[in-house]
Amino acid sequence: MRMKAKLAGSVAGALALATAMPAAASEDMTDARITVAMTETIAGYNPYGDAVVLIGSLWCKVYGCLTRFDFDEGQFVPYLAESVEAIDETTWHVHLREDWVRHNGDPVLAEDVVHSIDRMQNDPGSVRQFVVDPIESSRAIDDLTVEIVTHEPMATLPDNLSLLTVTSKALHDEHGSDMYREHPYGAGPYRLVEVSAGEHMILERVDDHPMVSPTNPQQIMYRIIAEPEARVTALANDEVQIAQGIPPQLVDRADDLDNARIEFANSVEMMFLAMNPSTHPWDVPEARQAVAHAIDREAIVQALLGGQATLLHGAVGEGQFGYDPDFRTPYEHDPDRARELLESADLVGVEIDFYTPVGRYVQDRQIAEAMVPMLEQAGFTVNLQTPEWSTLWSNVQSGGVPFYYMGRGQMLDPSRALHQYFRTDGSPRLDFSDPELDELFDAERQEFDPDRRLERMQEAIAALTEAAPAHFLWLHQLAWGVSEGIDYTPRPADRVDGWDIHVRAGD
Amino acid sequence: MNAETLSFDERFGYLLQPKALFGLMMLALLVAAGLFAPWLAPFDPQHQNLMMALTPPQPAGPHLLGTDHVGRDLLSRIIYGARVSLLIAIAVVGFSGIVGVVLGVVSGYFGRWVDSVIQKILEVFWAFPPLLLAIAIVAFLGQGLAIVILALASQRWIPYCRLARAETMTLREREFVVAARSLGAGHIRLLRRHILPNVLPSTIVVATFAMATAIISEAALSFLGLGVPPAIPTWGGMLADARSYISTSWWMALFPGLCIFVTVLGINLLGDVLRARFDPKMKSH
Amino acid sequence: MLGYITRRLLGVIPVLLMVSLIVFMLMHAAPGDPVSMLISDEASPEDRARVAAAWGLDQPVWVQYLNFLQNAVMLDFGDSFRYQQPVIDLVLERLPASLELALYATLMAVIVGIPLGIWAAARPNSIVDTLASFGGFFGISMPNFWLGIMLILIFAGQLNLLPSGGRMSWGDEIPRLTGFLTVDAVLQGRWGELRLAFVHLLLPTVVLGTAMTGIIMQLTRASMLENLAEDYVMTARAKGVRARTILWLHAFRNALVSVITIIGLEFGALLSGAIIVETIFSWPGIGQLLIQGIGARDFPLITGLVIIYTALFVLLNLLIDVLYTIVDPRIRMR
Amino acid sequence: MTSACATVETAGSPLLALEELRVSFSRGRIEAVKGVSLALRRGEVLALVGESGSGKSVTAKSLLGLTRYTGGTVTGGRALWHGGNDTVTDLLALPEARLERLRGDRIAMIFQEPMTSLNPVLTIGYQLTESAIRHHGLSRAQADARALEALEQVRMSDPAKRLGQFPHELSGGMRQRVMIAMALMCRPDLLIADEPTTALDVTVQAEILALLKTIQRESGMAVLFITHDMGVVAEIADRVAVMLAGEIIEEGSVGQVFAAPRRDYTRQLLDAAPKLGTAPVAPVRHPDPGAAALSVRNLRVRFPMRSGLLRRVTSELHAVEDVSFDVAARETLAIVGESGCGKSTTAKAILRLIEADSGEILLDGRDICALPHHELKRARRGLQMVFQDPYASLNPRMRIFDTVAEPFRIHSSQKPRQLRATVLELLERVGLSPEMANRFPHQFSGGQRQRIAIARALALRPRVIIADEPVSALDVSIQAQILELLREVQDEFNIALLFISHDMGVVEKVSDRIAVMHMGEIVEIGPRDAVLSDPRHSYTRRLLDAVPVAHPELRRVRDADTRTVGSPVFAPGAREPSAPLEPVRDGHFVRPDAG
Repeated sequence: MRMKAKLAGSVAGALALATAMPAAASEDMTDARITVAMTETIAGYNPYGDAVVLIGSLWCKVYGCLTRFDFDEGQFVPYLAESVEAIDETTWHVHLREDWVRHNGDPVLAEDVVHSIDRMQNDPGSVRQFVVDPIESSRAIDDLTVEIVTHEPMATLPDNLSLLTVTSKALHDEHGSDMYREHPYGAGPYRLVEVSAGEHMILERVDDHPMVSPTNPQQIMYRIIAEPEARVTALANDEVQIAQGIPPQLVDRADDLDNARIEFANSVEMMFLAMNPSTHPWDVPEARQAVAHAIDREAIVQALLGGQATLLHGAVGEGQFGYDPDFRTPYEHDPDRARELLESADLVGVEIDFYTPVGRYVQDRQIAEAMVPMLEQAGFTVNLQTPEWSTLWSNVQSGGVPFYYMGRGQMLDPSRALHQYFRTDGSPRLDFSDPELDELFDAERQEFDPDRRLERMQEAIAALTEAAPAHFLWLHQLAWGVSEGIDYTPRPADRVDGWDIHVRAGD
Repeated sequence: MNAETLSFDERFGYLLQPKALFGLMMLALLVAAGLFAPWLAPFDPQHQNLMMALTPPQPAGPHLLGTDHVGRDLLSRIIYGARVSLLIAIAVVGFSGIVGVVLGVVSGYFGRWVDSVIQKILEVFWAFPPLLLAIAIVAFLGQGLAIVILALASQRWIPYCRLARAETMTLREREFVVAARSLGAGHIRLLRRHILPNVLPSTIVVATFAMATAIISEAALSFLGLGVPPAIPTWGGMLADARSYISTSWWMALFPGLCIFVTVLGINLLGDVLRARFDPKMKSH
Repeated sequence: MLGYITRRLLGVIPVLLMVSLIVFMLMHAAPGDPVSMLISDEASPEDRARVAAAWGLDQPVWVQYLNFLQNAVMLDFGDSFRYQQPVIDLVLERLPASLELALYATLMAVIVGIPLGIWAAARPNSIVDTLASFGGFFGISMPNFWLGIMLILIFAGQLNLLPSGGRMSWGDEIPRLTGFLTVDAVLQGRWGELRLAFVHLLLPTVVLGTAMTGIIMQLTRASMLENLAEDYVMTARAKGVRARTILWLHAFRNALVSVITIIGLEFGALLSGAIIVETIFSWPGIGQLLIQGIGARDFPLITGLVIIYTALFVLLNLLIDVLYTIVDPRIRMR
Repeated sequence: MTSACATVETAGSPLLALEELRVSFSRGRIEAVKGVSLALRRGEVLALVGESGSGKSVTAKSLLGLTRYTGGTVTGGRALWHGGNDTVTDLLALPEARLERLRGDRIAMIFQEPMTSLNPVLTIGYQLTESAIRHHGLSRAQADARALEALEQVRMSDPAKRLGQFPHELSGGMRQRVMIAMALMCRPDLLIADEPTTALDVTVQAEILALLKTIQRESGMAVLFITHDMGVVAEIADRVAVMLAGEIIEEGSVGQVFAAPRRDYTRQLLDAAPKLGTAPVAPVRHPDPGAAALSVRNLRVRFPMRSGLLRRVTSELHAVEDVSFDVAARETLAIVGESGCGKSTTAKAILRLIEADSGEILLDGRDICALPHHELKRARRGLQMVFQDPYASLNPRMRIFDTVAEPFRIHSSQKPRQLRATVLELLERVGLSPEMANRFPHQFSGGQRQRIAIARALALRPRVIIADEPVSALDVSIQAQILELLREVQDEFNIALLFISHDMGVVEKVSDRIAVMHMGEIVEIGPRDAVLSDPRHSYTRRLLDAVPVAHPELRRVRDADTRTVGSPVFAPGAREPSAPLEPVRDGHFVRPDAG
């Protein structure tokens, strides 16, 4: 099997960007400043030190990453890289652009990529090692070419590379980690102005960058406003122009504002009920299936989510890799069937602890509360537990939480997520093991042809859904508040890129 | 003629002023709601009806005060919530009161190294700003009614301890205690018969105010997501739920909030009347 | 006096040691570990171990504590796990925000509470007194988180009169001198920014200060009533001193001791009550930092913050004790 | 409008006429003053005498409109004030604002409690000058000068320094001088003195009385002097009005009232007043020598005083120094001295409520200082105490029965029925009815409480009773009854009584022998008559000299100057041992003194 996968559209993408290159003089560019209200916190200056997805995407915007996901095209396209090429099953060559330079005029070099892989792995502040975990080695072949060798065949490497922030080796050699604060020069379309840990982050447009257009805002402040009501109020007050995470019950209020509207975006975060088969009663498949049948997803989505969620059939939805429009979950809402299953396994009345995070996902605790009577109707005796997030999350990570409501993001390509949760020894989170499924997962990962890989993935997801170590629930439709005067279409993954925001003329 | 012939008016007349009556009424309502919740509440507080979620108050019923986000009857939850608020208030006040008074009396009575040790402990606990220790305990030790009570009591014993210690130190020098001592009364007898009965009235005043703050603090913890588990309806928990619906479903926040407010107000007013009656000179908080 | 202050300051040390030990033990006994909170959803067990080692979390607790102590002596509380910068820097950056808010809340409580209390005490059982007393209890009985949300809803949400949170509108920031925005604005003569700073301060101040206002009002009233019944007030009356002078000078100077006590105590409560207010108003103070720190199990940040909180609180108490001696000549420092 | 501080008016012209004053409290439920009429002339000293609750203070306060601040309402009457220039105003009808201008200016008032009557947080200087600045618009400098003058007038030592001091830095006597100086600031026409000496030690009282008299003579102001003490009346007053239950029952010149009281109550008051050397006194009892029930030998109690960074002991308060005495059964030894002389500390040390530093306390020949804990408890049965304040010495939350039964519960295990009988019997013995056993202390009067305390002390049939100022908190008419009771039970139960008091009059009545204490030491001890009639120590003489003489014709002219008082605080080990007591004759000993 000799696969040569060149990243599709690499040249086309570059061309498209080149045409977007503004001929316009900078005085024509808008000087608008936009504030984005967001929900999660900001760690600091270290681009490798923040595990929050949105912040990660901001660092990609400042420093640049090797690839990026183009939502219009539905795939990864080159970014700092001109092309990403698989040489054999484990060897990749990345060619960097010649024409893009850092904000201080330095070129982006192959050694920077090698350096960045090392930083991501070994920086004492790094929390993003997972991005480069599959990489065995990397070296600069010439100034603009990097060779990357993976431990095992990995078709999804371009996905990882979309998260690899490329910082300057030269600056790091000179200034050490102070460079993140004092000399944060990247090659992205926005430069860093200021970070206030836990509070806000300000970016400024690089006017002559090929990726920006005159209508992109000149400055963007990403500001943390944890309270949903406060986000909507700030939107109404013109304190912010884009507000992340408007909860369903506030959608109408925000949409009715004179100066703002709601835009929806599908998330790529699957919400699911995880049932750890190493604990009782989840070792009994019937119990797991009973859960799947017991939950009335429609009712919950209608009552608690304002209809703003897409029910999942399998682990992924439309727009994500592996989606199969024809696949239907075998576990439709059927309370009688749920009870029968439980009775058949002689488990009626079995006591279960049901864990839910609070305030982590849209309406998480409320949803879990609503599930309790449904599960009880099926014959479970439910203790709803709402531990503080860090307690729950630590316990989930180290295994042993029997039954929990959870989300898993970053699933544009679900491969990493599915491996993590459902492959034998993927992680202690679920302790699920099914040799047949393992084979399917491995096959998917080693398949370099996108079409064939899609088939493999669909196959794996179907089998997984059937085995029901988890009951896949839905993808939230995330509601964003957007001010009038701004054109912004939120993207499925949590990211707010400057080049996606356009300030309407006349404002 | 004996003590029992004191007229009702002389003994309890002070409780008949409007402030005290209001406070007593609130407390009585709270206790009644707590005790008779199963008979008073029109619905099971846990009963959900997703289709009826967020129903506004219906003056004609069945949901007098409306429903919450999963369609539970607010009135029923408020009635059951009174139970928990009361339980928490009493448990916190009882626990901290007993610990505080015992430590304070012992500290003030024996003095010397016993006093030094107890005062050092007190100083350490005292040094944590209020609520901080409670937040830390709940965040770190996890969820549960008992832990919430422990957390809320973690600093509340201090005022009792200070008051009891100060009072004991004055009492210790008072002539009737000296008199008993000169009769040969032992420590236990002095503490039990002479010191404690005279320390208690002033601590009752502290206790009333402490009940009020305990109810608020429990709500604050719930609001921060550190309250009792969700299966137990509490006013604070209801407010925390309401937080995300405050602009759209005002009733969810208004009624539990009002309940907390009115109850706390009632207890405070009662405490004020008691303070005027027992006048313990509560200068040290 | 100097000896007294020195002795008191020395006495703080064992308290801080105990406090740090308690916090350390609580943190490490707690479920949830900092590494889980730091790393990505996608991290592998190997990544966890690497991060743990990078932060020294793989060592025994007592070693960690000793390390902490060693550095804490130099006011170095280590780097925050989450924010990857020295805790002391983070705290110093945020502290002025909290202090400014607490100070204004105290100011409000004093300016409103004391005159009201005196006024009520001057005419006990009058309508004024009844109204003021009820008002005081109103303030005490209102949960501040509830009040905060209600006020945001009304003044920011419905009326659009006031901002919903934050210290300053973006773009109107001024160079930081003291960190107290109102002070900085005055120092730099930026009157527009001064107005903005006050506009942002208004709601949080009211929410934070309401309870304290009620308490101070109640206490002032009670203490005034007590002092007005004292013999020396009768002396002053017999001397023909004006009723107003008796109230504000003779009685209030004496009532001040207990008022100062309660201001001191409540200021401490404010600092921690600010945790909630800061959360509601996205106020970038140390309260919010603490909640985030606890959520992230950011050990150095939590320990550092608690110690700084505690030290502040203890110093405040010392300050109060020194103030006593100024207000009340009878109290001598021993 | 008063234009000058001093109004020159002829002495003897009418100043104030109070007509049918009525004052009530608790919205008219209690009438404290029931139609009191009084007349006062310029330069006259009128004493208003009565026991607590008679309405004398209320009468005085209502003249200045001050009763309204204590909850009282003037319901009737007039108070005609003859100001300068033939103006007559009714004080009771004046609005508050006009009264304010009169108070402290034309009419000044001083109060009983010098410890609490000065504002603790304001300087003496401020408090002195306040009224002068307010009433006469003096500048600060003028007012300060006037204050200095007033302080000199009251014979205050170091007057310039006082202006900057705070009240707590002064002793009680000095504070009362400040109060008087304050009253003199505007040279008032009338000074109302409400029990100004009651709270003071007897020697200080004598000084203050002398001072008041001197100033009154110098300035020619009228004085309304309120007191319960006929001795004080005899010292100072021109005329006397006796009040009982809100009414004036007798009025007349001081000579007239003392010589021929018309009412029984007045006579009772006169009898009750301690009259040193003039009252019939019980015969001295002479118990068996050598059979001392209680012997104290070389008792010493010192309190360390710490200061500095390390809280080191820098000095010691010598509370009791080398005190020795014996008391025999059926004998009363009185320990006399002024506050702070160490007499109460001695009592506490004997009861081992305070640990003595050294010395022996022999109860029936056994040294109880050396007893181990459990034996001490038994020994305590023989040693009981009656305290000064009957309001404080009974547990307010214990019924009388339990209070009296407590000694039995501690020391013996009587059956309930038997216990009840014993307790009721005791109550009857001290003159209380058995039905009272179930009441709480607050339902009793002061005298009744002291009876209860005596019953409790008697319960275990002690050998020795120590009575620490047992009657000083009681009204004079009650004092006699309690003293009588003590004497009765002492004889009946064969008790040795150690009687501690500051009141020479009381001491004279009860004691067989007297020990005079001063600064921790016994300076003189001996049989009653010897000590009283032939005092050898200068302090004893001063003490005796200070006692008011209960007859107006025997008034003495006293020195109004202040004395410096020594301090019993010494650096550790710095005190030279005093010279030993020297015998005078027949058990009369005196310590040689410098004076």
